[in-house]
Amino acid sequence: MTAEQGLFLCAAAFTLASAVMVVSARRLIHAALWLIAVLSGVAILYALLQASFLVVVQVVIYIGAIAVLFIFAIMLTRRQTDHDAPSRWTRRAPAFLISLLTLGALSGIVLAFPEAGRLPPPMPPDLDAVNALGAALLSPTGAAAYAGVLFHESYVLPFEVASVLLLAALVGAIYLATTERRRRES
Amino acid sequence: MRNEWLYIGVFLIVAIIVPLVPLGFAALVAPRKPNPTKRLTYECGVETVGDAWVQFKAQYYIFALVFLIFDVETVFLFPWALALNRLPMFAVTEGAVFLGILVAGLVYLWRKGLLEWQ
Amino acid sequence: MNFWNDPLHFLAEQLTAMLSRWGLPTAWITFIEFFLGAMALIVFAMALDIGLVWVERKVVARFQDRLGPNRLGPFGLFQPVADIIKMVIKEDITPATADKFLYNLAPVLAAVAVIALWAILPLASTIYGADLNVGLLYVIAAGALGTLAVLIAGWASRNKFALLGAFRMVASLISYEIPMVIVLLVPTLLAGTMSLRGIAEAQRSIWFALLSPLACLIFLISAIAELGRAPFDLHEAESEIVAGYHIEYSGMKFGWFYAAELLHAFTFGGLLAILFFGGYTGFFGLEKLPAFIWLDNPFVQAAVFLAKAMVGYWVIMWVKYSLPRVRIDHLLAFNWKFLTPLALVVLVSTAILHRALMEAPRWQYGMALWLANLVIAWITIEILRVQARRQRRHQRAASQRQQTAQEQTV
Amino acid sequence: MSIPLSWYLFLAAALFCTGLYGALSRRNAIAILLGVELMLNAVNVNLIAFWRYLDLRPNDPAPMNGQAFAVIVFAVAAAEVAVGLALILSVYRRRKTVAADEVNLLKW
Repeated sequence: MTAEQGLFLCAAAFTLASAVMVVSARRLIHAALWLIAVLSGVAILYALLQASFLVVVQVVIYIGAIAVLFIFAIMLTRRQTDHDAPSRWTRRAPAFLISLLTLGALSGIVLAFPEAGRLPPPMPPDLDAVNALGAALLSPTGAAAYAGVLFHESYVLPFEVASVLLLAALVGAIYLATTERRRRES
Repeated sequence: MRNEWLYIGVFLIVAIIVPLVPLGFAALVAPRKPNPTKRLTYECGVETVGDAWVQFKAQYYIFALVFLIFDVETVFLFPWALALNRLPMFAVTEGAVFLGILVAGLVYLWRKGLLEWQ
Repeated sequence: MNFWNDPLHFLAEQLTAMLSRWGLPTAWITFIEFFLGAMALIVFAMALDIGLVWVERKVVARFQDRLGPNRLGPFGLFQPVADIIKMVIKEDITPATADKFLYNLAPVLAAVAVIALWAILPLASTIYGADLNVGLLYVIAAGALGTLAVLIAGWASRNKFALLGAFRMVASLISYEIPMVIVLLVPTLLAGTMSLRGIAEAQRSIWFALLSPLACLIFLISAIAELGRAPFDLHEAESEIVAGYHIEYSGMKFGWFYAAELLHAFTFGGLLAILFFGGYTGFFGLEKLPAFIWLDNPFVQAAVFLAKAMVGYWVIMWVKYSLPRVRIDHLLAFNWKFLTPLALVVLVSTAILHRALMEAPRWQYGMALWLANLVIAWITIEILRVQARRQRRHQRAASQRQQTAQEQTV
Repeated sequence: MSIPLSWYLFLAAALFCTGLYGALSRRNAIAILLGVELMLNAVNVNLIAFWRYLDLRPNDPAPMNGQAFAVIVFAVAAAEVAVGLALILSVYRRRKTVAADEVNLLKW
């Protein structure tokens, strides 16, 4: 076993163990903090996959913003959510069965996938991934050059639509989160 | 790129160990005589009323919400800022449109009076 | 390659040669070198931190017309040592109702969030931990960890003051992160890279503070808010919530919050120097002349960087000890209604000018950016003046109405 | 350079199923959303693994499909959390509960 495999196994074990804690912790705030552990585990996996941009974005957006929002929401609904009463086994058993079946199905797909045993190709030596990502997100005709090569992919439309989506989410969420009295006042 | 993240990983491990050293040392040498009064919640000598985990203003949540959306949008702009040198002038317009949509959200909040602390 | 030109790589090579003579596998050698490199940087940062305790206490004393520590050693230089001994031998009181693990985790996390920044801080062109190509976002990510530490400390203490202080702190942290991220895009644009070393190198000819003074100012303001220092230190408003999120912490655990705050302030002084004042460079091409080639020596560069960082730190202290605390509604309004829109305008104008004048002569490019900033600043001040005048008129009219109403009732 | 692609895929599958279990078994609506977050993260791990293993080809220096997808997933996740939590808060304000099976506003 190489050092890299050891690192991967440690990160994977940490991530999965934290994930189990997320779904089983009784106190919701602990579940949210375990979620942060999962998110940092996933960030380590991104680092192993050499996706630098995704590592920092994972920490900035997921841990810095989404997890904080979760903690705020949990504290706002405190009277109810301090302890999540364990659900009945009639609910947990089918859930467990369904996820087990899903796991089986997904594993089957992975095993049947011909490229599954593939090892990673070497990174292009002069790849500036963030720069290339910017070009992919913004090159309008798919013809903008990165390192003098034509792009096949262009994500201009998703990029702009994402901002519209976020605007819609902002307006919708604000509308839902404020009380009617507050809205009438303004 | 790999080595840099490896270095940062090692660095973070050391960074966790370093604060633990004086804490561990303090645990060894510091006196430890707890009593129930000493371990009460500190509220300037006044006895605590009710649970300390109080329900707080919903307004904090609104700001966290706005922050989340703005954070995602501004982080998206980093690849844009980097790739700008290679891309045609049109890319600047795209970024400006992206920012314009962001500003629309800000204007909405402002008009609705949600940026006002109450 | 010799020690004076590239100390870190020189030492690393020597070490590699030595360890491979002993027959260690390469993976182990890499790990040992990384470990020692990290250790050296962190020990340096910690030693600096201890020095900062003295600087902070001495400077605040002078600002308040006092002498400050002057008993222990020359100029009170050994005062921090006494401080540390006091912190370590103090009884550590954990509230009975606290969430033990999280309560102990928070101070460590606060320290890690600050120390982590030193992993990518370039002290000189050859002295740095890692030259990360996403360095700026890494800085913001470390800030996210700090936010988390505050939230955990406030929650785990199980104290109303602590929770309230934590929420105030988090609200100001996350609010001011927005203009900060927007303004960090400006050096990214100008330098064409996110690596801190690349940004410092890009300023060999001209500092970004001259190309975009507004961005520099916005960064400074939001940095002070990120540090949670006065005038943005609502989370520890003594008259309202006693000591904020670390009210329940005593002994060395409190010590780490304090140490982290000082080091954080200094580190942000360093970031300000790197992003807008050239970092370790700073002789505007003088170092290229044969007579002054020694100015490019890494040790000179490190000294230049630390001096600049100290100036930045001093400015942050100056602001802290001169301005009164702002109210929370002012704090948030200032951010969302003034700083964020201004940062957006600065970003868009910089992006347009940068892209349009990329091939133009450098002096035209620089002048255009500088003038654009000047125009934006002027327009902002005009808008503010009109706004303030209108507000004053409203207030005067309101008070007059009140007066006439009172006279009528009399 | 010694980890086969399947390791990442298995890990993502396990993470996805853990999230699925959480989303199905929890009563609290916020806890359900936590489960959904796990599932979204599993998807992202897959996308980045495919980018690293299948997208990068020697003759094509900068394919970014996987990363671009992942970035868009981030935006979608942010929007989902913002609206989801706001919905929960809105329901909580009316019904004083966040238990998913007690919320039956859409019954009729």
